Amino acid sequence: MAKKEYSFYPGCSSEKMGSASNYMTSVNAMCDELDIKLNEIPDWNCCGASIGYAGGGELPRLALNARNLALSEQHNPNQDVVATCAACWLSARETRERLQEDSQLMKETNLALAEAGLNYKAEQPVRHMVEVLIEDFGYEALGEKVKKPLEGLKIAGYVGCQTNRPFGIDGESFENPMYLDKLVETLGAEPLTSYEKKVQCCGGALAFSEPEKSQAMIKDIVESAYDQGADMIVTPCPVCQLNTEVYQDQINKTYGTKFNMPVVYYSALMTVAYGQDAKAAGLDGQVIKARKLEAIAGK
Amino acid sequence: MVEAVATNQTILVVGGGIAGMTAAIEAAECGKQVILIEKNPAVGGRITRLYKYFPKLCVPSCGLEINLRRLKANKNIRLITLAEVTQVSGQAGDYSVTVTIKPRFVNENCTACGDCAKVVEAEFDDEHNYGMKKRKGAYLPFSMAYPQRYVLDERMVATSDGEKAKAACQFNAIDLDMQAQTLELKAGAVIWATGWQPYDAAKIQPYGYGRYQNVITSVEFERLMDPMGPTGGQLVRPSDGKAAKDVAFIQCAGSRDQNHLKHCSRICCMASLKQTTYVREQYGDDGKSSVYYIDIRAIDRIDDFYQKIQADENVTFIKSKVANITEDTTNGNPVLHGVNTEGYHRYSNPHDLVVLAIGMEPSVPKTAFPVDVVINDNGFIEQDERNGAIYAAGCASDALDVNRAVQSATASALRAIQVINRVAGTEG
Amino acid sequence: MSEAIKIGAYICKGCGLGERLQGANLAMIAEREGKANIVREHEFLCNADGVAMIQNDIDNEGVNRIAICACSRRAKTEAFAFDNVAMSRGNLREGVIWVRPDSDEMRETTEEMAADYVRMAVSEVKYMKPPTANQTAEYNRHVLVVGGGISGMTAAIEAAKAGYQVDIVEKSAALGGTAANLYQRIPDRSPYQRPMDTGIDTLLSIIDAASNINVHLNATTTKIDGAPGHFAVDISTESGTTTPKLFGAVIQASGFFPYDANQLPELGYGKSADVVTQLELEALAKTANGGAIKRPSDGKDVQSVVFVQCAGQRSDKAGHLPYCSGHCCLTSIKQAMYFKAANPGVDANVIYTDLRTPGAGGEDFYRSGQEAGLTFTKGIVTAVIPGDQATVQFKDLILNQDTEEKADLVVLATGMIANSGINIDQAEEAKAAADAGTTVAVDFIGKRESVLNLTYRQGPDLPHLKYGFNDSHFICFPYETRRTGIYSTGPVRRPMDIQQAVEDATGAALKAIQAIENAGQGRAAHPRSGDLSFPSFQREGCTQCKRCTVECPFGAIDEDEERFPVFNESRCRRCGTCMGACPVRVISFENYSIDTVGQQLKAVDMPDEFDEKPRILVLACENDAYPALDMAGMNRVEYSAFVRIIPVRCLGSMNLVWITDALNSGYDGVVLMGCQKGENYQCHFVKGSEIAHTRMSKVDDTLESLSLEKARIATYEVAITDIHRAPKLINDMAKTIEEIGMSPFKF
Amino acid sequence: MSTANVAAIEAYRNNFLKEVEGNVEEGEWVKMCMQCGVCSGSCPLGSAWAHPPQELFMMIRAGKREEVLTSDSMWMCTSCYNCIVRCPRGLPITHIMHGLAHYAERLGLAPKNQPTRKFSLLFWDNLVKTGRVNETTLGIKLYFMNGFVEGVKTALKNASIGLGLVKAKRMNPMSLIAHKGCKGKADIHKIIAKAREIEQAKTQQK
Repeated sequence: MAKKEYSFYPGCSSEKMGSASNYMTSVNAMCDELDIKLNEIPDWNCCGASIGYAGGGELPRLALNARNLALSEQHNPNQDVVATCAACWLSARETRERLQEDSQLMKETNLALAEAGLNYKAEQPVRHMVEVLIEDFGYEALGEKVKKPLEGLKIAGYVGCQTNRPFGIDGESFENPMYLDKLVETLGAEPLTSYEKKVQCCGGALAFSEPEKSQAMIKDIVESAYDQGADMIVTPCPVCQLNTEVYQDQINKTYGTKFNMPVVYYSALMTVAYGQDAKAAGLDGQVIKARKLEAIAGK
Repeated sequence: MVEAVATNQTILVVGGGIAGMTAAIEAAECGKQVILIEKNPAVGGRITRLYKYFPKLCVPSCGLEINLRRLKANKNIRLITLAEVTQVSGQAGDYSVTVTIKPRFVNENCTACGDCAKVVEAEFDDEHNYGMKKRKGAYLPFSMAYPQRYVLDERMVATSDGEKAKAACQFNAIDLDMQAQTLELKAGAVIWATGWQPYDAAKIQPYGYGRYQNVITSVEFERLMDPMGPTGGQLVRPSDGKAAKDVAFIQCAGSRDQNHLKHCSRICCMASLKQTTYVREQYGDDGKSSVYYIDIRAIDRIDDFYQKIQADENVTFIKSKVANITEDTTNGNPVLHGVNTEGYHRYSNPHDLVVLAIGMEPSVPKTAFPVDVVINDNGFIEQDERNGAIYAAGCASDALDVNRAVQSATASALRAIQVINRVAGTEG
Repeated sequence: MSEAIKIGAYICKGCGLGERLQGANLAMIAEREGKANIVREHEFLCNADGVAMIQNDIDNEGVNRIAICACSRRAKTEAFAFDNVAMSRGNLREGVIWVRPDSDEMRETTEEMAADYVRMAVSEVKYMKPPTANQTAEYNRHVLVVGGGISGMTAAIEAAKAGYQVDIVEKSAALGGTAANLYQRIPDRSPYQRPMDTGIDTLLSIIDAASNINVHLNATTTKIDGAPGHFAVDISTESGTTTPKLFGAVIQASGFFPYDANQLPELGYGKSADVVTQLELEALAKTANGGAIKRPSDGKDVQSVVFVQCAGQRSDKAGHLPYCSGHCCLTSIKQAMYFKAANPGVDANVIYTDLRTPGAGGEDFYRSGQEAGLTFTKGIVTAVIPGDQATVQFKDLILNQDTEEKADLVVLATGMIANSGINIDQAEEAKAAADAGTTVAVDFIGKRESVLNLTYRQGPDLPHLKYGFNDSHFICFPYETRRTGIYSTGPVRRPMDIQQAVEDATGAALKAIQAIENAGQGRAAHPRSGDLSFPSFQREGCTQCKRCTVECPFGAIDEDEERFPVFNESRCRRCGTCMGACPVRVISFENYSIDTVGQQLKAVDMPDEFDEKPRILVLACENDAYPALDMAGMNRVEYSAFVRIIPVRCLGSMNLVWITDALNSGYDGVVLMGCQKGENYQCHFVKGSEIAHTRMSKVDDTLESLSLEKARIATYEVAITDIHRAPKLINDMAKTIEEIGMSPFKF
Repeated sequence: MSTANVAAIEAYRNNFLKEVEGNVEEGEWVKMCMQCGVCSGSCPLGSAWAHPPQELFMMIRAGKREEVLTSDSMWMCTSCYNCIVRCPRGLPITHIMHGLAHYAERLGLAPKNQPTRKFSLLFWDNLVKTGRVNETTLGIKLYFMNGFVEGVKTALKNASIGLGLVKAKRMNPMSLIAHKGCKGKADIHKIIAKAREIEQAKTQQK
């Protein structure tokens, strides 16, 4: 199969020493296995995320994203833009669609970009890495590469919000998307399909500003995974991963629970299933170690 | 072999529901020649699956009996069942129509004695009951089915059951070799009365239809009340057969929603108000109903029915589009979550059963019309000169209640007659 | 017709009849007891061969009375459809073998049951004549339309398009009605974006151009006499001239008149010139003609307007209308758009409790209104305080607070009141109210002077259904009328907007045309469509008791100067209520009479007292109870073998003589099954069931005189869905008889 | 009162709806709400909202300017997009909430101590600085956003988290200085400045 190339938008958290640097590690390993070439958008900038709104108005935020997309058109022409971070994907894709439908906004945005000698034409679609896997490869093809089936692992697929709404992945339902479960199954593990918190919000950025409120929701997310007998949670989103993983201690303190539930990225699962070691899968980046997964990787 | 005589002075009525039957009968009782096409094995359409009509709370089969008598007695009407119009060409006063007819595998010898049904074993989902129960592979669709003739399910024909049925019939009424057939007809005018279908409730994801057993649609709820229906007329819920004494009605399930049907289906409010009386009918003061609504559309003089229901202290009204439904796994109760916007009250209300007041969708998809007519973006046929002598009747023209559907059918009958009389005038 | 009666009786052996019953025996009964001239058994009577056999007897043996002893009269109707003969059906399948268990011990009673149904079928047909239409020599095919508004004009145009001659009688000096006073109308086609032209001018020019439409302005109908096919109408003008004219059918499109907003002082009407009704706003909009709408008080451009929905409507307050007028929500949206069209800067707020914009067009138009910048507030307006700007005080139901809003102009969405003439069912109260001068809105009498001026003994106008609207009582039959050949349409029938009125009027035009065609051929109208029989009455013997004229639900019977009944056939719906009412039994139909039923119940073989085989007579309404019993059979629901069921056109046609005959000839019980009566009656002949119940309440004396127990007679309301209940009622009577014992009247 | 606020009040003769339509991201959608409340019921932090979205929309129509703009309700939005996908009228509710919050901030009416407001501002400033977010500085700023004492508390409370991340090499004190951000940060500043300017101009002329 020919090498697939994409214009890549990693996003801030994926930077070296960033909170999702381990995500990046596994994504790179996964892409090697799948023969995917990611051409990073040179000098990309932050998407503003959803939380940037108080400081940045509509146009500044659109312009920020447009800069990335314009750079992509310039340096990686005719390549779909691919993001691994939910917020990055959402902001970038929303920007493209908003500007496509509103010529006035497009004009204004390009006026701003002109300051840096850039211009955006909204040529290439903006896609999430998971879309690339499902649409450009498909479960079957992804399954063929499995060397170490993740046998015996019970995994709760936590989709979260922004990889699901408003765009959805692969036309899946907003209330009960199945793609993570399908992926888990493809890798030889057992998907916990009746895990009912799979699209429950984790609080996103409000985990920082409204810890109590957010942690109440995170508690439900983790608890329900335990109820289903999960060994670990898998997610496609850095914010989801961070929130559901790192606050478990505090939640234990507040609620007297004994949570110690690993939360891993789909890319980590794939890297291990494809036969690479724990490090390549970024498992050293787990705050709560995914022992059972490491064990399989160690085999 | 089905045969039919038709000329440019014939009115073709497509669809044998209440609108189509009415249009056909009214035109025929004016002395016109009518061919009535129905795609199901029997006429009657949606109303045959209703327990009662609002606001009178009378039974639909009562009027159906009269219409059937009018139909049987009228030699001007030629009824063709299991038939669909696949093509219409020509113009006002001179149409050529292609009709395809599915085999019934039972001929006019049938006396509806039921011997075939006794012997066959194969069972299939009963369409008349929206698949809530099974029926035999040889069946009479429902007690008042007309033509009063059995049908063999084509999935069964080639099986040993088919042979059994054939053997059981003393009258050689069963013809397993019956073939599909196409018919070319002339017509001076066409009345399009293909009606509506319930919107696919599974598409309204937050309500969990298909995921939660105790979330059903308003049309299914009607079947629960039928003594011949899936529960023998008992208002019980699907999951455990428990009495449904606390029922929630969710309005605009699919209607007034750009994610689904952007139009208002008009009938749903009155239908739910009516259905609250079913709960009372079965459980008296123990029966409770909650209606979650955006606007209660009990239009014109029948608003007094709404006032009557409002006066019932066992019926509560919540101004709210329910956000989502979850299931209490301990008892199977659906739990409704949302906000009552009259003064901002957040709720999470458990109920025994949830009834989705499901929206009306035109039966024929916009893209599938075998005839060139002006269709609005809700999928309904608009009155327009460009339609020539093709006139919509009933719910093919808009979301209508039975009363208005019959009005519209009567009107379209006259429009058709105008053309026929014009043709007769010229042809003499 | 003096032609000799020749009866053919046909015994079917199909569908298990042959196995369960002794065909030969039944044939013998038909021949010996029924005196049938030709009796034939057949293995499969409804097949081509069986039907050919019968047709052959008709063609070559001169058979003109046919007794089909096979399945129910509701089954195999296509097969058993013979012209120019009278036919009866002995229901041996649904009525006997399907409701009885197939066991040896039951065999005897089951066969007795079948034997009786054969006797009954033969004796019934013996007394039937094939009905021959009494075609009125010449009949009139013109249509009269009373009222020249949108509904009337539409009805006229549509009827004319079908080739009929039409006259419009309009009270005022011009056609157009209310619609002519509108600036624009609610859109009736997609994209339902903005108000559209009323289209009145188009209608006017069509009527001008139409050679077959005749318009009488400043005119009313001062007399309507006669019946469908020959209505004799006086059209009188203000100037005093009266033109008599013949018509075949009448359409009443007398429209509505607006609710008197002076009854809403709390909403500032009458106190401030800047509080207007929707209709008054149309006038302002017409003057503005697309420009800025000026407010009445000082002619200043309106900068802000508030619409108050349901003003004096949907309320049980005295003087308010209890109903919703249906169009007002859409109308307010339309009117608010007038303001926005002239100046988008105008603030327009619609205060409503339930926004009612049904259907595809309705919801689209609501959305268009929001896009145009109208605001909508769910709230209840409590008061409007006049001032330089009017202050609208209301409870905001969403924000849950009492608040107020100032506006240059306030528009009240007041309701429609049917212009339906005199409420004949309350004529007395009406008169009283008139004398007392009570306002129209309080009682729903409508204008006190008659609209139609019918000469019918039942009164001068169409009966009202509710709140003064003369709508049909039936969901399935919106054009059903209690005055055959007279159809009401538009807002007089039911509150409605223009789009609905147009649809409604077109339908009414069809019904008028249909009535004409029926009258021409002496055919009955719905529900006994096509029935050619009609009541014949022997003058000698009539005691002028007037029961028939009073009880006829359709006002078909007038009285002549000698107070004898005068039957207007084309008004008649063939229910037989008159026949049931007649104490001296001088009214009958060719195919339905005192004898066709009376002889059946007498034909039943009555076992003697000690056989312990009671007989129960059931008279069942053919529209609901009989089909219910039929379907009981189809679903194999069992009931007593002692019952003998006779279908009747309507329980109202039940003549008490049948009851006394039954009791005298030894029946042990009688069960009458009619339709639901009362406010939500299901009787297709309106009062039949009601009347029967009252008649039966009076048989107690008869029972006493015969010293019989009251329990032997039961009268029920039965629905067509009572597939389990109807058999139970029969079995209950059987049980009762077990308890009280057999009738002593067996001979 | 901020001059911007005064100007706005002046410009819209108390028609708050028009003001919102003219100045708030996606504000022209507010009028399309039919008060069904599905958004309010769908919000994961619903119970934390003094005024849920549909009520805010009604308040806007009712001209409750002060109450709306000073409310902390819209700051409760977690950007989960539940409301957007369920709204029967297709209102982009998430964006309208962000837009209202931003507008309130611009007019200086936003509640000063609203934590999400503070974090949102920190986040923006942080990303604008170098074009990319420096999570470490952001974290530290975050702890101290409620003043030094509070900050130390929070810092201690969250120490374990920080430590955990550092152990996992997903956070590094070094990046306080190491983090470089974008080369083209100057460009980015120009772009943002221009975008601001255009936006301001647009809303003034409305």
